[in-house]
Amino acid sequence: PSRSSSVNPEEISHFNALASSWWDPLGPSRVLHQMNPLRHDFIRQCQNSSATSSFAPGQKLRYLDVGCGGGIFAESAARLPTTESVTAIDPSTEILAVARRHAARDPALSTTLTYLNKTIDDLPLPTTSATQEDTTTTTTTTRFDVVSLFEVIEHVDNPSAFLDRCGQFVKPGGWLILSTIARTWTSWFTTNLVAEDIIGMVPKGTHDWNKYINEHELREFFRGRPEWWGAPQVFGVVYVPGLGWKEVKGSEKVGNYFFGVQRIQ
Amino acid sequence: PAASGRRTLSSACLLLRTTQSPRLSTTTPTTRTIPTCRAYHSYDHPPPPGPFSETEQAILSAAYKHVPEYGFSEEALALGARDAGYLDISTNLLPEGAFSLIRWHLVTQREALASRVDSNNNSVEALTWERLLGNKDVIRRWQEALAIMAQPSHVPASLKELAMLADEILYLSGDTSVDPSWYTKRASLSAVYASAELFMTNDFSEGFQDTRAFLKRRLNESAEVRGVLRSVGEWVTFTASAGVNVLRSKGVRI
Amino acid sequence: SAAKPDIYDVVCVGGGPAGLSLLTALRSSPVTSHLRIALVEAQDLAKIRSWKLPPDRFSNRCSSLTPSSAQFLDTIGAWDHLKRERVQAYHEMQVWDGVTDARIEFDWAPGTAPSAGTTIAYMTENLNLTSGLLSRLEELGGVSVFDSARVERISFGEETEELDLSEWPVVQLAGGKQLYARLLVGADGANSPVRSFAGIEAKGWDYDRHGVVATLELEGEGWGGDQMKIAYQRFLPTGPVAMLPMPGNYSTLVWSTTPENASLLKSLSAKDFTAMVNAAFRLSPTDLQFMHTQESGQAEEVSWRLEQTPFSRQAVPQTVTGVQEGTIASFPLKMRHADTYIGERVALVGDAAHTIHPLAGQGLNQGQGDVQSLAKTIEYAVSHGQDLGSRMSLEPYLSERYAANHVLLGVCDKLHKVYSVGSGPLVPLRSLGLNAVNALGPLKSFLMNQAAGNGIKVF
Amino acid sequence: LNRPPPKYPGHVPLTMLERAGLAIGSGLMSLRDPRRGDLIAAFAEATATPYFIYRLRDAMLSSPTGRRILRDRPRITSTSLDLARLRSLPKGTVGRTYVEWLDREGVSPDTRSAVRYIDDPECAYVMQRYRECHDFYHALTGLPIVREGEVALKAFEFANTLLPMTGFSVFAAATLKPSERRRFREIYLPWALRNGLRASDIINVYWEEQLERPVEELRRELGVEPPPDLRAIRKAERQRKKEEAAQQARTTQ
Amino acid sequence: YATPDPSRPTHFGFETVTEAEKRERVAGVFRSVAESYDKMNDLMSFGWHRVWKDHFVAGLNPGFSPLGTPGSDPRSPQHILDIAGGTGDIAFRMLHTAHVVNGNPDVTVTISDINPAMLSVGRQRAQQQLTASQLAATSFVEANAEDLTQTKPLAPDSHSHSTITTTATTIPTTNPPISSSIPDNSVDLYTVAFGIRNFSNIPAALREAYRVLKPGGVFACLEFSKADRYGPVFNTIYKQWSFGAIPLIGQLVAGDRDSYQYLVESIERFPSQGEFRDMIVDAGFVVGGTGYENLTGGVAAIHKGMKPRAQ
Amino acid sequence: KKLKPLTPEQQSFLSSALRVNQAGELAATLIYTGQTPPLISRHPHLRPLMEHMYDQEASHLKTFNTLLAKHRVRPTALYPLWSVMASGLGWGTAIMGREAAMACTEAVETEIGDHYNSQIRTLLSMVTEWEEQGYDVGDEFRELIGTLRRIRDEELEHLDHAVQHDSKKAEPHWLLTGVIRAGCRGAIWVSERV
Repeated sequence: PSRSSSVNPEEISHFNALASSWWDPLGPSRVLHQMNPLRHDFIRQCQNSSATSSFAPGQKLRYLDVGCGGGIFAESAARLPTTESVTAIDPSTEILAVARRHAARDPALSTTLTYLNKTIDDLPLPTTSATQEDTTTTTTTTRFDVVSLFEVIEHVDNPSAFLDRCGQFVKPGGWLILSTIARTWTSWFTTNLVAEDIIGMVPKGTHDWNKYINEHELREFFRGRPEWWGAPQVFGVVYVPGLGWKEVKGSEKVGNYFFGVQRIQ
Repeated sequence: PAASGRRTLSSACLLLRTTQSPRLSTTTPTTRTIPTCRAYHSYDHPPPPGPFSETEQAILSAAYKHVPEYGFSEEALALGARDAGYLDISTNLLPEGAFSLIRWHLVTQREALASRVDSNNNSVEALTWERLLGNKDVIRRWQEALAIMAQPSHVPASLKELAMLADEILYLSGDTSVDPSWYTKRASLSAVYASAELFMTNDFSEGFQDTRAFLKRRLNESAEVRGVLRSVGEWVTFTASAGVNVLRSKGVRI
Repeated sequence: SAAKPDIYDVVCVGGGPAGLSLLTALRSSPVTSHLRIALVEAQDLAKIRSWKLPPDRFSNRCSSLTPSSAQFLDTIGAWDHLKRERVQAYHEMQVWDGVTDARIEFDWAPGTAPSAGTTIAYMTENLNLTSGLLSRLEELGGVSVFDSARVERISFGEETEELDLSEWPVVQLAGGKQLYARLLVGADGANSPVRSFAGIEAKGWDYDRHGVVATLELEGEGWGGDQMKIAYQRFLPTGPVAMLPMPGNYSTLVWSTTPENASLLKSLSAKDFTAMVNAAFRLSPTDLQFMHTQESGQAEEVSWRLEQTPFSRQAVPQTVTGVQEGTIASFPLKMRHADTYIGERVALVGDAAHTIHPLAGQGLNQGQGDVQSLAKTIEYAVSHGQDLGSRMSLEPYLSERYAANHVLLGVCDKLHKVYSVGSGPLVPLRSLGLNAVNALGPLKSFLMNQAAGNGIKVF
Repeated sequence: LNRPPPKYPGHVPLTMLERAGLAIGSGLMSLRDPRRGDLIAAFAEATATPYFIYRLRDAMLSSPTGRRILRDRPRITSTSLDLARLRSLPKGTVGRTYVEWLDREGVSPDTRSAVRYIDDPECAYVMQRYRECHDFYHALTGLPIVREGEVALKAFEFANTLLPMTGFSVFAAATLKPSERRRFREIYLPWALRNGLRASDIINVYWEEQLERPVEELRRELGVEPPPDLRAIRKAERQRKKEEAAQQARTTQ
Repeated sequence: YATPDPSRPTHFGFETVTEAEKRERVAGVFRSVAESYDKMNDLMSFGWHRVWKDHFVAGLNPGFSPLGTPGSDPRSPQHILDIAGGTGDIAFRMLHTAHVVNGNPDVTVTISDINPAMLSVGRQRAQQQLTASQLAATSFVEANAEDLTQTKPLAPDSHSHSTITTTATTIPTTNPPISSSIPDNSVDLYTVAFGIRNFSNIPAALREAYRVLKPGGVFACLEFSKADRYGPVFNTIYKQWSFGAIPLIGQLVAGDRDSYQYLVESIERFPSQGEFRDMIVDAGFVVGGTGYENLTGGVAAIHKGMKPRAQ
Repeated sequence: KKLKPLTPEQQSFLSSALRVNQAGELAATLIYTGQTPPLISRHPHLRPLMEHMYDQEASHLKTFNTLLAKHRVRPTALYPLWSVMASGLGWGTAIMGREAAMACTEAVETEIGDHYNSQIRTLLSMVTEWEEQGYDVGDEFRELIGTLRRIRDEELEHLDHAVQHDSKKAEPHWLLTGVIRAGCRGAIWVSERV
């Protein structure tokens, strides 16, 4: 297939090996499981922060989760009572198989959650005309209230093209939410050296430090497109062993952080 | 009333088999180690021969009648040999001299225990008391016997005999524990029995009532100690496992 | 099974106070009200629903509710459904050592009372509590109730190609009905079938003591009158005897004593039983020990001994004049603690998770505390889209409750052991300790706050 | 002086300090002059209070007859016991031995002084009861009233009732003659301790009901073996001394 | 195997010889060491053999009779036969125990040996050491333990030690010479100390012992044995010592390596404690317990057997 | 039925054999008790297997306990030592991961399997010796041999379970199994004597 911007072969093979222990509560992905609830808090914080929203009050939301992996975020979003549908895409077939097998364990997900073994590039661009509210079909052409890119951007070779592509799927008033790690000494020390090499909490080779993206780079990227994107929301978090992830103001400069930006039209 | 010479004696503490297959004729020599009662007890195969051969039994049982008068001594042995139709010199047959007579007393009393117990009251206390009563004929001579038993060369044999007695009593009382309590029970019972026997040597009360009271006190005491140790052990294991559970509840992955 | 499996979000086995308050909490909180909930109870709930006793008769199974438990019941809306006229708050507690008369008074000195007023605890009949919860639950509706339904078997579901329920517990009722539980809650008492299904072991020991309970009628409404009810607890070598006030001139007795004494007490005539209860709070342990050897005639013996034994009337409960017919009963005391409260899609609350010595009256409150914490955990999971049955989402409940419960179990066990010694050096030592705590105000109020459940979180 | 009101007729409530003073004073004085019965009585009451009298009362409360005694509170006086009837009782019965012993020692049951320094009325009665039964203990053990017999009986009472006064009076043995002291140490002290400890509580004997029973049967029931007859020994010793003196006299002639 | 047959092969140390030849050579060995017999034993056992002998005799306690029990004669006469007791070590000790310690004069000891030289040394010692009454109760007999029917009293002393004359001059000895054969069931106690390993036909000797002993009589034997009781290490050390040093010392002190070499080898060839006990039981004796008592870890051993009463 | 009396050597062999077996089964039960909690919390699907294996080991222990009590054989004096070491071994290997735990089971079961085989061989040799001498064999002996065979087969079945759950994949497989097997052999040697 054409060398697409968002897929890196080594990354896929690495995640395939990780597949079996994705849902082991005490396994290597425990850290991600513990971060998941904070994502919902961040989404809610973003939605409350702006007056306009892409959905009428009482109307349910439509989610697009890019790079959903085992479906940790996708499943939790699908279970929320305020969710209408969740579309989760991931290039790795094996991980998607794990996600599907795990989703089959919860009958509540069968109606709202659909997995697609596609990359963002394969997804047909939604037509530029006004949003169509038709029901979801396998090849969705509509836009989404929330497009989430959790821990994805740092595995993509060409982030700006990737962001532009993803941005087109956001419904005006909807939000593009992503979480990644800042490229700093401390993040190198914590995520690469300690987490991967010493404690082995995170399997080796998960992160490539050079692909980390700093918060200000993202800020400039979106400031460069004022006609599309409003002011971003940022939310720094730090992992405290024993207590899980805790929000720490200003820690977006140092380590993990959430970054949310609203599409204004 | 020691076991009469007539009944062939075997060291096996068999409850079920009273009559023995014909004793080994003296022709088939077997190395006669003093078998420990605690070795494997077969209910089909007869056990190896006991510690005393027939002639020894004859001399010792005859000599036992003279113990009240002469004590556990060479005199008693020589008189026993004479009564059994042997010569004074024949007492040399007995490897340990006077100690053989003591061992004879211990072995016969231990084995007679099985027949003397009545099924409805086979508590440890009743059995121990029954065994103590077995001493009453020779009790005034027993301090001599204790002196002989205390000689370094005889101490191991006496302790082994005491241990076998404790094992016999606990077996007859239906105790089937096969964990560390196997050792603590036998150790405490041996200590209680030995102290009761010593107490009995200068107990002149009628029917040895004081010894019986002494025995009851000691047994209650050791039961109490065992109870305390058990509950302390129970508490320690509970606290240890609870500690692990608390750590697990706080997310420590053990 | 061919038919589409009957799937519930929460299936609660056991309709005791813990089970009912959990379901009520889930139904009353907006976040979790949309969940599909089922209750399985062996007995017929109609009995509890229609429970009604005249004002002069009280059930003998009562418990003390701490202010924080009462607060929790209020937040879930059940507090008003109780028959409040049968709930008796008490404001002072007298605890003293039967051997040395060392004494401690628990009361909120003016100015130190927490916001919840000067109440130390509320005495309620268990049936009053469960019927109140049930009526609140039925008011909320939305719970499929399966009462007088015996749980035949609990097993795992099967895996079909589109739905894998192999890790979901399935409760099979006697009638063949199968309930698939996303989260199976075990609130089914000390030897809980849910706990054994989850393969969780409960460790602990029996106390070789029996708790004798009875409803008593006193000569008056208590020294402090109706406004200032007082509870009394006296530590005897055979175990603590407690008199807890009920409305009017009634009160309930909880007497932990040796099994032999318990059977003797139950065999006594009403007159002798009342005499023994009065003696338990007034006479010396030697007298009590002797009277436990008598078949009958305790009343006459007590009246003589009362003249000889000096005691201050105000420091002991008022004289018991009668005992309510048929309320003398006893139950064995034991201490158990499960290895863990959670498993894959399983959670234990109340007596299924832990059984405690009743000397501090904390059995029910621990259960309510568990329920409060589990409800909070489920709410968090639902609001964050987590599968409320998965082990990950239940872990906060375990880590919040396990250590706290274990400490309380340990404290009550140690108190029982320290006070079961009748003589020796331990007796003066513990009395010194009791008097010291009584004298140190701040320490005492810290303990009272902890007991009331609204103290600072130490564990 | 704000003393609390007396709890029973003749009760003199004491503060802790006064009680200590009374105890020490009466103890020393009675050692100096053992005939002062009232001092010994005061010493007994002063030292009994903190623990010992309560222990004795609890011992009585633990036995059915003990409780009956506490309830009936019988008193032993020459009027309450019909001494004449006792004299008519067959030989060897408790009553007869008691009255014979009274005549032989020339003592009357009324010489006992009342209890005044013990606060708890029931404990006061227990001390009173012990005091009045003291003569019965003499009859039970057959020990004479001479000082050596008294000390031996006190040792026996100490082993049985644990009252400090009885223990303290064992030190009075120091005032005995050397031969008496040796005899006490070798025969009577071991006898007293062994029998005192092993016997059941003698305070719980309802003497008024035991009068007709043979002494031997009561002794066996309580577990008390009578000691060697001290009076006979002393008489024999005196006899021997007299003969020695006589014989010595003859040789010097 | 019962009757002594001169031509049957037996062993002499590590060589195999006929029985007659063995008897001849054994006599030769003892003739040469007769004088320094005690010295030899001291060397062989560090002087410990004296302790063994005392223990052996004390164990037997000859002449002991229970105090005048009513109805039985106070004294019980005992006849003791000491085989291969040439120099009289054991006999003198037994006489002392019986006559002095147990105060029982009716105990007579017959010392028998195959080797007249040893016997004459023994007799000289007896005349020096024993009291008159003890000497009276002693008799010296030359006999072959394997055939006690032909015994002859020891020839009178001829004052020259070097050559043993066979002149039959008899000095009237105080007690009458034992008749030429030891009758059946006549002996109370049959002892043999450090002799039996030199017999050419041990089973025969045992049968003889069984014959002459009274029912209830005791066969007692003190002999070097297998020192294996304290484990293999002690055994090897002991073996090194006996094979290496003793013949050398024998050479230096007694100037006779071969005899000592033989003595050491004979110990090695002698059956172990268990085997010897079985031989005793085969001979008809009854043994008590394990039948033997180890001394000093098995360097020497005491075997005892009793002739049972006719069943 | 003519039965030959047991020689002291046979008696001591039988009592030490039963003693060793009881100690071995005790260790096996405690290893599984130590392994189960850490293993189950990570791999819940293993619970039925662990319970099955534990129940079988528990029944073996019960069989040997009754045999010991019936034949009046002394239990091993190092009972507490073996309990502590077995629980520690079980828990330690479980913490090291599923494969390590299975490797531990594999090592222990192979060692116990060989041990039972050698015991059965000795018993059979005794039986054949008796039959050669024309004696009969007590039926308690035949039962004992039958029980040992049944237990050995169940142990080997555990071995297969362990291998199925990729015990071979434990990282230093040779080191882990080597150490554990040596430990087992040492323990067997010691508890035969003490």
